[in-house]
Amino acid sequence: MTSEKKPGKTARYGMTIDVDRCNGCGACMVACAVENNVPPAHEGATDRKGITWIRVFQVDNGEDYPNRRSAFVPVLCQQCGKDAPCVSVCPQQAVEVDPATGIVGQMPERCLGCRYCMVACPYHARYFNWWDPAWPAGMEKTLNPDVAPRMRGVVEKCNFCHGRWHAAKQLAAANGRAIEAVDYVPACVEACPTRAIQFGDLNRPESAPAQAAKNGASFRLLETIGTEPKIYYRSKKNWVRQISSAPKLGLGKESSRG
Amino acid sequence: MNTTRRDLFKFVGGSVVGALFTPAPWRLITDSALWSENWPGIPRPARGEIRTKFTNCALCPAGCAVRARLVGDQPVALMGVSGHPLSHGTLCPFGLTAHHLPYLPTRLKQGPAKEAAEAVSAAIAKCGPSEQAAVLDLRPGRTASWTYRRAMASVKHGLYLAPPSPLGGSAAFDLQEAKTVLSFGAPLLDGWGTPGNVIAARENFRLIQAEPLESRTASLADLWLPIRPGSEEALAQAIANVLANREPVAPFAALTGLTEQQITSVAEELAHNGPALVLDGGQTPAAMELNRQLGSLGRTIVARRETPVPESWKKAAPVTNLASVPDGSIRVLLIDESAVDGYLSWSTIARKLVRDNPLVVTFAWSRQGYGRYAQFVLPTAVYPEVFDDIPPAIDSVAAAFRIAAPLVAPPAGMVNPSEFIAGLAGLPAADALRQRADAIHKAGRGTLFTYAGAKSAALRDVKPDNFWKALNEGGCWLDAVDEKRRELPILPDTEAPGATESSDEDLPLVAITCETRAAAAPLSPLMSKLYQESNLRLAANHAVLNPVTARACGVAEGARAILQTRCGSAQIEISLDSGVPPGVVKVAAGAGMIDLCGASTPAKVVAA
Amino acid sequence: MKHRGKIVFLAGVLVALGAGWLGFPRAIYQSRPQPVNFSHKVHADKAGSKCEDCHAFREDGTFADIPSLDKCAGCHAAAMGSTVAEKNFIDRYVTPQREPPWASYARQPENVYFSHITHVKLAQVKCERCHGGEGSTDTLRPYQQDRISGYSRDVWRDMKMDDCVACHRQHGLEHSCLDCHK
Amino acid sequence: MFPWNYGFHWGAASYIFLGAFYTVLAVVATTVIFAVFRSRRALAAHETEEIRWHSDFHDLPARDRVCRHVFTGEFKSRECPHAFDCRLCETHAKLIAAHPPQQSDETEEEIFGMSFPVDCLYHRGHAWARPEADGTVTVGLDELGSRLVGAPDAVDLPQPGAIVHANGTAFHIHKREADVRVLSPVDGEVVETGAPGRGWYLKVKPINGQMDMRHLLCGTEIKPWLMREMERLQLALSAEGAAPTLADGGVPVADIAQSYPEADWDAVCGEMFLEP
Amino acid sequence: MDKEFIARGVKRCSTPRFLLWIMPWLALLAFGAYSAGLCLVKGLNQTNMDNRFAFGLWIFLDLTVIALGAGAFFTGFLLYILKLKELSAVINSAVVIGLVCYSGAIAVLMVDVGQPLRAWFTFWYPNVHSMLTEVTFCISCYLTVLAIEYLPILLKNRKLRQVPSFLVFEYELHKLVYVLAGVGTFLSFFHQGSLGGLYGVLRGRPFAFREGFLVWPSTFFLFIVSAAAVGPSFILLTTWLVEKISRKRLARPEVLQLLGRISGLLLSVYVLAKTVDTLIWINRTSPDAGFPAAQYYAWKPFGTWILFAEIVLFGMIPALIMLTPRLRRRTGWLVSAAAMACLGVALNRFVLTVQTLALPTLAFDKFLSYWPSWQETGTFLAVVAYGVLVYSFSFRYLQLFPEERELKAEVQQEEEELPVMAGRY
Repeated sequence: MTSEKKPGKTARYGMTIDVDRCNGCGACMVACAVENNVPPAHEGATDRKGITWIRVFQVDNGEDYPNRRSAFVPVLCQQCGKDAPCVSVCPQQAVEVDPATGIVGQMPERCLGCRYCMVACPYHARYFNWWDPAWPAGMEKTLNPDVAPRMRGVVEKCNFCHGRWHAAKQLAAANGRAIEAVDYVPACVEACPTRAIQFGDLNRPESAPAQAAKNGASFRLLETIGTEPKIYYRSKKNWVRQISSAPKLGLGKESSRG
Repeated sequence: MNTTRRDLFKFVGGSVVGALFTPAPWRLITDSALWSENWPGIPRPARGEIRTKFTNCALCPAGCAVRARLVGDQPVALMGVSGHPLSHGTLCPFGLTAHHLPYLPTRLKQGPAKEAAEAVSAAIAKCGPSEQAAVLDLRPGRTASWTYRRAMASVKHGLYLAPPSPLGGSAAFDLQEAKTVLSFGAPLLDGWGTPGNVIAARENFRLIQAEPLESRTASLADLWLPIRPGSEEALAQAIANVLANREPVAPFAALTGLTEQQITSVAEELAHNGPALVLDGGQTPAAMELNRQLGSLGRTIVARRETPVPESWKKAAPVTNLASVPDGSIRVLLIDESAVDGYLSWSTIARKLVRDNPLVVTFAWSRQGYGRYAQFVLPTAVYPEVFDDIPPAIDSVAAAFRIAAPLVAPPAGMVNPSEFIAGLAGLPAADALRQRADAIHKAGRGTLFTYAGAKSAALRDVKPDNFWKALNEGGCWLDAVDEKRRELPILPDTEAPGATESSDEDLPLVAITCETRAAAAPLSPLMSKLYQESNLRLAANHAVLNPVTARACGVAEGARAILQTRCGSAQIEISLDSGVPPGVVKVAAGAGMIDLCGASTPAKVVAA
Repeated sequence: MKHRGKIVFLAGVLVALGAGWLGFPRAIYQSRPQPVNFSHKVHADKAGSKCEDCHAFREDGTFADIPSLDKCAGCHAAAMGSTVAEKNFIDRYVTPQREPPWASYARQPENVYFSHITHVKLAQVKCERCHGGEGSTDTLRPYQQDRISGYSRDVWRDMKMDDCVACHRQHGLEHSCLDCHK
Repeated sequence: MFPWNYGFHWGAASYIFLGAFYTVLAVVATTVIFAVFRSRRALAAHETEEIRWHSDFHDLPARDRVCRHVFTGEFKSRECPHAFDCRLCETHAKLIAAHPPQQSDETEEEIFGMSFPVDCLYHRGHAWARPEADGTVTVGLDELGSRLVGAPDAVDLPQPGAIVHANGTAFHIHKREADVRVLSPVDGEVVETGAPGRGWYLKVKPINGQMDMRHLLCGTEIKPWLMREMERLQLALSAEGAAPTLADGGVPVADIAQSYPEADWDAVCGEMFLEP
Repeated sequence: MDKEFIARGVKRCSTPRFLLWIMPWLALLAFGAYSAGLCLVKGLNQTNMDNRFAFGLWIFLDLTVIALGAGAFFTGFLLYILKLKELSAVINSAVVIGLVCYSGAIAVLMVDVGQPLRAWFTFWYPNVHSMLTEVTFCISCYLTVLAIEYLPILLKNRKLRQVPSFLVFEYELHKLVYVLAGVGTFLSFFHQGSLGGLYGVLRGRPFAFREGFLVWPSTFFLFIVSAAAVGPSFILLTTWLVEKISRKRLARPEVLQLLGRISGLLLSVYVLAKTVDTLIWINRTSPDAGFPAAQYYAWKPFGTWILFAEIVLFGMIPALIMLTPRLRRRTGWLVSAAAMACLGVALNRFVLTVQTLALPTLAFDKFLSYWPSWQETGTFLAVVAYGVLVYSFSFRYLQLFPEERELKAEVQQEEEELPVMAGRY
């Protein structure tokens, strides 16, 4: 667990995702996998057994053709700000919130793979390594040295590209200063071609997510359960904003994809 | 003293107790836990100096600028270059993972280059009077293409073939100018043209997407017109009639499944919120006619100057459209698959070959493309290894010259297609790129954009060697915007594609292919995140049906089924989605699927 | 014999204690000599090198670790002295231009992100604080590797994670596991 | 787990949780250690035989644990609280004081055709003890016991010099599949061993002078006890599926084991010799 | 041939027959061990669990067997603490059942975790706020206690007790068994509770989430009561089953009736508490989290019938049967009611594990289904086989039912007096 001492200057990293801009290309998903050394799919993997720290879901308004309208919603760890469901349930403190950044961290080395946190997470943003990580011969050369590959049998999830955070911190140190919130962005943010995802410190009023939090078109997923996620979505479309709430029967039953 | 069993028990008990007071058991427990962190099979990423290199992505004509992160000499991540005048910092998922391509398990490692050369020479010698030896270039406009043309000019029966292209390579769409864009199914927001450029221009135009399926583009369009499959021309005709105050509109509207009013309002928007631009996949006559009517030519469709070439290259074979070659006339066909822009179905190519014993040689990264039909498949370098230029994309108003500078060295045994083909004609091809760069420099127009500092400099101020060096470091030359660009472009005669035959009795459905990108290009295994570990994109050999259609065909969710078209049949896996129009089967273009059905084809699904 | 049972039991205890305290610690490590018999002392004394002359930082703040052969070859292109070690080094590595397969004692496990520069530059920690007197040794110890975990002995011997944590705690810099883990 | 572990956190929750955990561990460990300690002490004090009997006694069916004073009608029902060691029993002492046991005048008593000499004292496990003139006590199987085993296949007798305890094992008898221990009626040191043919098995010398035999049945108690034993025998034989039951009041044959070949002889002997 | 190990005076089938009986179970165990081995060596990809169905058959099995195994702690509590002497007739059997259930559960948990080599981390770095930590600690402590409680039963084996030190240790330990029973009650109490809490604390799963009562969710207490209710029922059921299979009388009908009465009493308390809890959940807890409770039951096949089955069919009805003296006296009714009670608790555990995970939480989630793979099922069957084997061996060689010998004699007497009534059981 963490020390009681609160660091002097704390950040609350968060994101804002403009659903109206997302074209569902999937660049964030592969950029994330490249950055975080997520292995390619095992031949037996499916959308239910794969590892996608960020996953773009195709959601729709529940109508049939031709009234069907779809939108793309990238879902990653929502970095819950309060009562993160996964933190308190971990039997051995492999999940914790960094008070300096507000990032909900997952420690694969500490994890024993009980998957209780996955059951606890309503956002399904936690992924289990069902297989030993394997890359085609030679491709392991392309792994990012700032992120350790995880072993089979542990849970992993988005940590706002902690490897980049480390590198940014180190670069700041080379320049003789401590890390600032603006020093890095996660890989998905950098890769998003439509700039739908923006990253920043919610404690800074001028940051994109802090601005988004005040935006009337913004919403967070399942706000009613009180987890205070730090990922703000926004859309001008009414039906898209409905995805923040509980599922309704029949909606997207046969057609939800992504 | 004889040992009893009792003594043994006591001794073992004693050693167990004793062992508990040594570090051994605890250390074994701890070590085995540590071992689980790095047990065999978990690779250790190499550590080393982090470097940055720039290049241009050669996977598609967009040629997006790439900033590669390297550990030592090994690229470990590719990202876009922000501030780039063409690609605006954008990379698509295919480009983001391209540094994996050299390690694809399906990649060809070696091929019979010498035997192929001999066989080609022998076959050319055997060519009859009406028979030809052709090079099919799947990405015309490159320096390599000029090499092929030069080579074909000096080879007996030589012919240079290019696939049909929307604007004939000498014109471009200017999205920046457009206020209203009507797209007939062009995947405008899904990899069309230069994605970064489209996204940058997107806020300035209203997008009306007319297509049967709610594609990625349709879902983000300002207006989606869910028309019936194959009714694009009817819609164009209806709009044209509204614009010209001509009757009839209603019969066309009925064909498209839209109301007259919808069509009228679209037409009015195009007319009043100009400049307008009408796009479709292949720029059919109907679309071009609409553009003419709306006055788009010269405003949103403009001429683009050629990238300069050395004078000596001008003696080259003409560019021949594959469609205009008589059937059964090609004896030798060399296909350059190393850079693919659009995959042609094999039947269109096969038709052109002589009946008896044609020789097909293909240059490809794997056997999955035309290699399935060729006598010789010669392995080529893949993108981050290749040294090739990328011709300007369809939405690039100015000519451009950029090189995909290799990030990693290609393995031994690769065949360079331009050297191979130049070799047939006895041409030297090795420094063609340099010659072209010098020709561009000599012309002296335009600017050089260098990535490291995101700076532009007038080409006149750059020395030839520095220009060459900058190009090798990922620099990009952009032609000066031509003052006369508003002139009407000279457009090729586009012929109507084999109009979608009215569906016949035995093929009641319409197959619409999507994800065409995945059909041709090598894919990083990480693309499985999109195709397999999520269903964001439809995976190869998967098909989506409306539940009503599925019931009629007797297939259920997850079932295996056979898709039949006139060209053959393939096995598919079915999923259901009530957002797909009834009567349509949405299939993913996988290996072989393109050969089976084009953009939209009559088809039939039967349970396997 | 009255105490026979007890004696047998005690014999078991003693055998286990002996094996556990004397045999096991030896058996668990696999030992491997360093490729070159390098003397930090000679380099510090004769060449007057400081640690950072060879173990330098790069511009982006990353630590260059053990210098590459280029750095060595800069002086040792030809023999400077007459030691056997130097001659071997030149014959086996400098002339064929082969990087010596150094084994880094303190190389952190894959899941640890250790940034030298934050410690050396920001926190002003002396090299000796963690590396002890390595900089003034005359020979290189053999590299010892745990047979099971595969980690170098010295990652854990002199300094354990608890020692890292203790110092971080002291400075109020212990926030989360991901401070150091990756 | 421990304060020195990385990640340990002082807080109310850890106090409660780990407090409860360590308490549980301590209680469980103490219990086990206490049991080990006590058993070692018992072993050292040679209380094995006593414990064995107590354990056996605990396992006897309730109806087999009745107090001897139920036979005489002094109690309607009473369970023996001292595992048939009346020497410890205050109730027994009081009752004996009130009604001293009556000596039968005959020298030899015939009960159900079996001889139960009055100069012998009888143990509930079918052993008799007869004080001899030289101060020793002779120990043997009573008539019912003898008829049960008939001619034993083997008898394991203790070595002279061995110590026997009242209610401890006196000797082992093997017959057919049965292997039963016969409880010793008295405490003492074995001085001589007999054999089945000689009518007695052990000669026991008291360890410290006087032999206390208050706990053994004598006089008028014997008959009702024996009647009850006959019932038990009948029950045991019938329960084991030995078809013909003893005729009521009939006399047991000389070798019951031989007469009931279908009986689970082990169970029958266990029942009668109080070894469950 | 193994006669010397079998207690005196009880009848057990012949050795070949016993071998014939255990053979299929051994085969099943071997198959299960192979399945579990595959899961351990190749990883959990051998199962049909996935990221969304992160808990599957095994967790359901754990929750169920531990609820059923509660008979051990509860009978011990009633016998040693509340001094219900009649229950000494089944206490040994209850301890064996408890041991089987708990050790089986732990064995499955070891397969269920992705990194068994690190399982000790939970002990070394416990997060005292996690219900799973509580589960892990309690389950392992209680297994230790059960093993110690099993020891006297084992050492009482006819052959083993000939060793003096075993005999004496058994005797001394047995005297202290009430301490262990007390500790076991405490542990099992918390263990059952924390298993309930496991799901009750899941704020992200409004279907399972229950508002806290002190630091615990209400499921914490519901699990304790339901386990206490069903434990005696399961002992009743197993005793009856063993009687049927071995064709012997092992415990007096009064003992079984007592078990039934206790079970019925607690079951009615449970049904009442569960009803109140459900009403509060439907009307307050779930709507407050933004989830109208009706939508949970709109997904087929989990309609409201499952709620009805859980509370009325397998709760109220068996409780009423077991509380009605007339019905309780009839073995058919008693045993059926006990079986229904066991089924009810299994259904409750199923609802909490499988239904919770099947239901979508996000608007664009799908309702999921899950079917265990053969490797998972094999491991599950291994636990069943293991349980049957341990129980069979214990029954054959140990005195699980102290009254068996007396009852044998009584049966003999009864048989003489009145002819055996056909279909008495």
